[in-house]
Amino acid sequence: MAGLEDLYREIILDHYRNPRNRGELDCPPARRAEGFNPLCGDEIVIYLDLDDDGRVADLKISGQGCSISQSSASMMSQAVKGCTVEEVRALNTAFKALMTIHESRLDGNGNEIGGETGGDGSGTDTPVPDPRVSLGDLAALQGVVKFPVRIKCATLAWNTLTQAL
Amino acid sequence: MAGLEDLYREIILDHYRNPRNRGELDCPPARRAEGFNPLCGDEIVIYLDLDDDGRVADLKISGQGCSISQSSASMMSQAVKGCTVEEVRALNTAFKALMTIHESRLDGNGNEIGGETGGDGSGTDTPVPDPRVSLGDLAALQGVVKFPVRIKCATLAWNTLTQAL
Amino acid sequence: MAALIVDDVLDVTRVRADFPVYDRRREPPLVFLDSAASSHKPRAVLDAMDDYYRTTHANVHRGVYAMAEEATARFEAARAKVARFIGAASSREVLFTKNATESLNLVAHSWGRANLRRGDVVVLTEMEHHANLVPWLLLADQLDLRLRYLGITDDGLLDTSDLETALDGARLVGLTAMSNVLGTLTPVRQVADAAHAAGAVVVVDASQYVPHLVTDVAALGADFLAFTGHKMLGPTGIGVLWGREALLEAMPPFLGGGEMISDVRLDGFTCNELPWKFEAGTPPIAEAIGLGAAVGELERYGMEAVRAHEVALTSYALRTLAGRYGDELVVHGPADPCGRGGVLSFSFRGIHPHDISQVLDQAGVCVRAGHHCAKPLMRRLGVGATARASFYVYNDEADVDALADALDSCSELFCF
Amino acid sequence: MAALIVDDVLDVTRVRADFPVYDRRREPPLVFLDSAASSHKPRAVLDAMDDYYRTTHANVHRGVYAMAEEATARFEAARAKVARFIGAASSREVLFTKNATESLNLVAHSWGRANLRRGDVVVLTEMEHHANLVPWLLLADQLDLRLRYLGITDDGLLDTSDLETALDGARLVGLTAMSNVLGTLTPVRQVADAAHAAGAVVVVDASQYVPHLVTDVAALGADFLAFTGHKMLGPTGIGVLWGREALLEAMPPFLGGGEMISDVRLDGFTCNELPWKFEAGTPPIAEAIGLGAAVGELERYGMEAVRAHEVALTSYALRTLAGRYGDELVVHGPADPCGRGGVLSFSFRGIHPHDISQVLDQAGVCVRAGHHCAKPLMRRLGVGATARASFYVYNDEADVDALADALDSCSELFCF
Ligand SMILES: Cc1ncc(COP(=O)(O)O)c(C=O)c1O
Ligand SMILES: Cc1ncc(COP(=O)(O)O)c(C=O)c1O
Repeated sequence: MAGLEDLYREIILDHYRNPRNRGELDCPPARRAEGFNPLCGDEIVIYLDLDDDGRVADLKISGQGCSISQSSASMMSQAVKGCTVEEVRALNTAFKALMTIHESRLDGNGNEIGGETGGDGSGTDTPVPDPRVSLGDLAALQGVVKFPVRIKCATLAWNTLTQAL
Repeated sequence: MAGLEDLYREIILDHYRNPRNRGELDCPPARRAEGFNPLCGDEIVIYLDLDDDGRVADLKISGQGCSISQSSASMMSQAVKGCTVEEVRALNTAFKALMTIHESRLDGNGNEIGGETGGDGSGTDTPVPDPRVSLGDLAALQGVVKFPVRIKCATLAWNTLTQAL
Repeated sequence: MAALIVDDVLDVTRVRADFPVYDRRREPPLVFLDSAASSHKPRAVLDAMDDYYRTTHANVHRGVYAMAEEATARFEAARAKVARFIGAASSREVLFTKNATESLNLVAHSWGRANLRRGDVVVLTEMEHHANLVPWLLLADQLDLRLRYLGITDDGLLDTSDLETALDGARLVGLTAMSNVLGTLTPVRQVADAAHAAGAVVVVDASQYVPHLVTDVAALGADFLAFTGHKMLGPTGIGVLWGREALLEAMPPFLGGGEMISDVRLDGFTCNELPWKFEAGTPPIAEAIGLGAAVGELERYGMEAVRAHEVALTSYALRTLAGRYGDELVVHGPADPCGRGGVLSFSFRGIHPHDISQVLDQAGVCVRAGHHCAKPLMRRLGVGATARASFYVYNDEADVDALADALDSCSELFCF
Repeated sequence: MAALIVDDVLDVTRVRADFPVYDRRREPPLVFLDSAASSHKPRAVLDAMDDYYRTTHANVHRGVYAMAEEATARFEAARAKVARFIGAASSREVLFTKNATESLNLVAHSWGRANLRRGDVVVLTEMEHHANLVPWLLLADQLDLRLRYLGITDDGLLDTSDLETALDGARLVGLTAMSNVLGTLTPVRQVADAAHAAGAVVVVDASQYVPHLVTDVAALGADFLAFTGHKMLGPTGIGVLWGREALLEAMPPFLGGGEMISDVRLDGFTCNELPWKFEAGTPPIAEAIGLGAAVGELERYGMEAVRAHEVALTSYALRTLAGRYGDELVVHGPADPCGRGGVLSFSFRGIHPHDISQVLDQAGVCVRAGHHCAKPLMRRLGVGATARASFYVYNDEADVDALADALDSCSELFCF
């Protein structure tokens, strides 16, 4: 069994304790999107302000959730500020790739099961990430793939942001 | 396993080979009722003529089915001719009682299962038969209870007759 | 048999020996506290299904040959057992479905569409599971019905302070017999009587009730009662809908297909008799047989003993958690162990339930975290989610202690 | 693996060793010829379910703890296996239901109600199983649809002589890929292309097809494909509906409850993503895992070998019965073993199928007797019922010989 230290890295707990960019923005001009994790009831609301060049001028997050969904949202908010929409999409792709289980596993009977499981459990085919994209702090979330149920927590903010774009 | 000789008594095969009272009656004055065995597709049509005293003046049977449903219908037609409606109902009750499995049985794990199974498998509570009612030839059908699936064949004619009453 | 019960209380060590999931040595040992989501299965249930498949599987109600006849006999015997277990008037009133959710949808689709008209009032409660909410939301949308909700009191009971007004004009009342979040036992009989007085039909979601208490449909006063096999020691893939025969007789069929017909023509069909009229297609045969065996085990334990065990354990858990954590741990729902089931939903020191469950798992303690398919109730309680520990026949005080101990590690990681 | 297949044909002795039903000594020995109704289960399937229950059962998609996670992983892995087995574009297109009947009803209720209007034309065939008739009869009655039927030729093939006219104006076409009575393989691709040209959606009942032939949904050209676990070595209590993702996305939900929602309020709800949007309530977890194992066994045998075995056995059976009984035994359906499955419905010397089956049972030979849930087809064939022998991977020529021998006893008793 993977240990809790794989999941609850110090930087994750820091973002959880001190979430960045919490709050709301006036809509319009900002766009608003809501996301739910049907498993646990986590809810997230994202307010997104794009400037005239299509860059993320501001982004705020509200809602409530577990340490993983909150810290992921907080790190995401830092990462995407100032990015163009294309850059945000590239980050999203890179993050989803990080959240994808590549190993195949054995079930109790020695049969191979699973194979590749789509990042957020939705079975979406994972696009190939651009190797030039760097995830920064977000890379700390890679331990989440060892806890597949929590992947949806980690990707909730990203899926909600994608809706807002 | 019960043997075929329990099921296919000579008198049953005789009624099957030479069904009594086959045919149709004009409706009106006769009443007509249709019955289906959902298991096997057997169909029976009963034409019933009651006289002014409420006696079975005539009864004809058409349709098609297996040896058990056909012979049961044939024997029934003989038994009820000339009877009052009450007498027909008493015969029906006596016949249903004959078709009821009273033993309880053991499943593979030694648990008691089943208990009383309603005559035609419909789970209807079996009314107590009048001991004065004699079934005559129909008693030959008692071997059918050892083949529960065939009980519905044996009772099809009776259930259809009950509808016509 | 007698040895299973000591002083009216289950001997958990012996009960646990019936459950293969405890056979495997695990480090840390298994502390399974999520039976309200789904229970484990005793050997007798697994063996009944296995024996069926290995010796006598065949499609039911279709074959004349002995193996098919034996399959049919085992299947229908299971129905008879379930009917007796809940005090049904006859086996004809017991319909096999795939789960409680299908049972409730069946009522909505069949009784609902045949009897409800635009503007009709359907009354539910704020503590329903989604299974007894969404079918009515869907139907309300399609037929333009009006939904009304019975509220809950601050101590987690169903608010019956003004039932007469609340049920006035209702055509259907749906309520849970026991909340899967609060553990609350609702006054089903009282609501049913008031509903009947108002001319409404009463649908009871007994998914959490039938596994844990003596059930008598006549005494409850319900018209329909839904429950599910996997929460009562039975397999997945099977649920039950009990309904009053006269109502079921008058209802149109729900799913169409084999088994539920007596004749089919290219331009129409006629229905089979009860209960098969509502069982389209090949039924969950092995699952029904497994459920029959589960009922057999519950009868062997004795439902009075099952209930007594849960009251005792719930009471111990409430005392232990209060003693250890005081106000920092809030158990939602009634405080009296006799007015509730063995389901403890709690909030703890502001730690998210997801994180609680994750940390407890490290200690082998399995609890559920989330909205428990009762989002409206979560909103009413003012929480996004709760952690939930729930008990069944194989749990004991040591499990409660393990839970209490493990909660300490949550504080270490998350309280700052 | 290789040893199972000799000269592209299954080694039945070795296959049979996988099936516990043959373990028990029986007198007379078991000659099981009713797999079209339901197949027996190999050890691998029973073991997969048993192991799941004994080690890792928990409700899926709900728990954070490791056991629940493992349960979810096994359940979803089964879905992925099924998706690969039928050539689905993704697991999102594979919905678990309780049987093929529910799958077809799901299409009728969800796609049907959302897309069909009064007067719309639905085209079916005269050889449909009730599962692909009654849902449409029910819907036609409720929505006032017009039903039209593709006929069958005298040699038991689907009559496609004037498809264009037959499908003109159709909004939905439903057809079986293989008749459970005649064994007929229908030209699914041809009908689907014509249906699409007419603007109709195509629903294929593949209950008898998927267990016996290589299935590729893309090659078949279907929009929906329904099949059932228990006929393909899997357990009871599980069926599958495959649908094109775009269609499924656009469809309203069918059953409402837990799992299929992403949010619920007292006045409405939002749906979960595919495939869970259509899986309300606790799914048939162990059954899905069993079906996954069944798919694994079929892949191990190789579907080409399964099909080759059936063609060979069917051919042997047709020859044997014709040689022995000539015109006194009429096999309904196509004469060419390559154009049909291993399902032989026959009429014999005017003896009622019920009586045939009863007498054969005495010799250990299990065949089905009745209308096989295809009453309109029975009327078209001009019979009330037929006897039906059907083959699967564990049957061999000795089974066919036993059938032919046993038929003699029928004559003795009933021919006069
Ligand atoms: C062609 C066909 N369609 C549908 C079905 C229905 O399958 P199920 O009863 O598992 O729903 C069957 C089998 O009974 C069948 O043979
Ligand atoms: C109160 C209640 N009702 C209904 C259900 C639904 O049961 P199932 O998922 O087996 O349909 C559950 C459990 O999930 C429940 O706790």
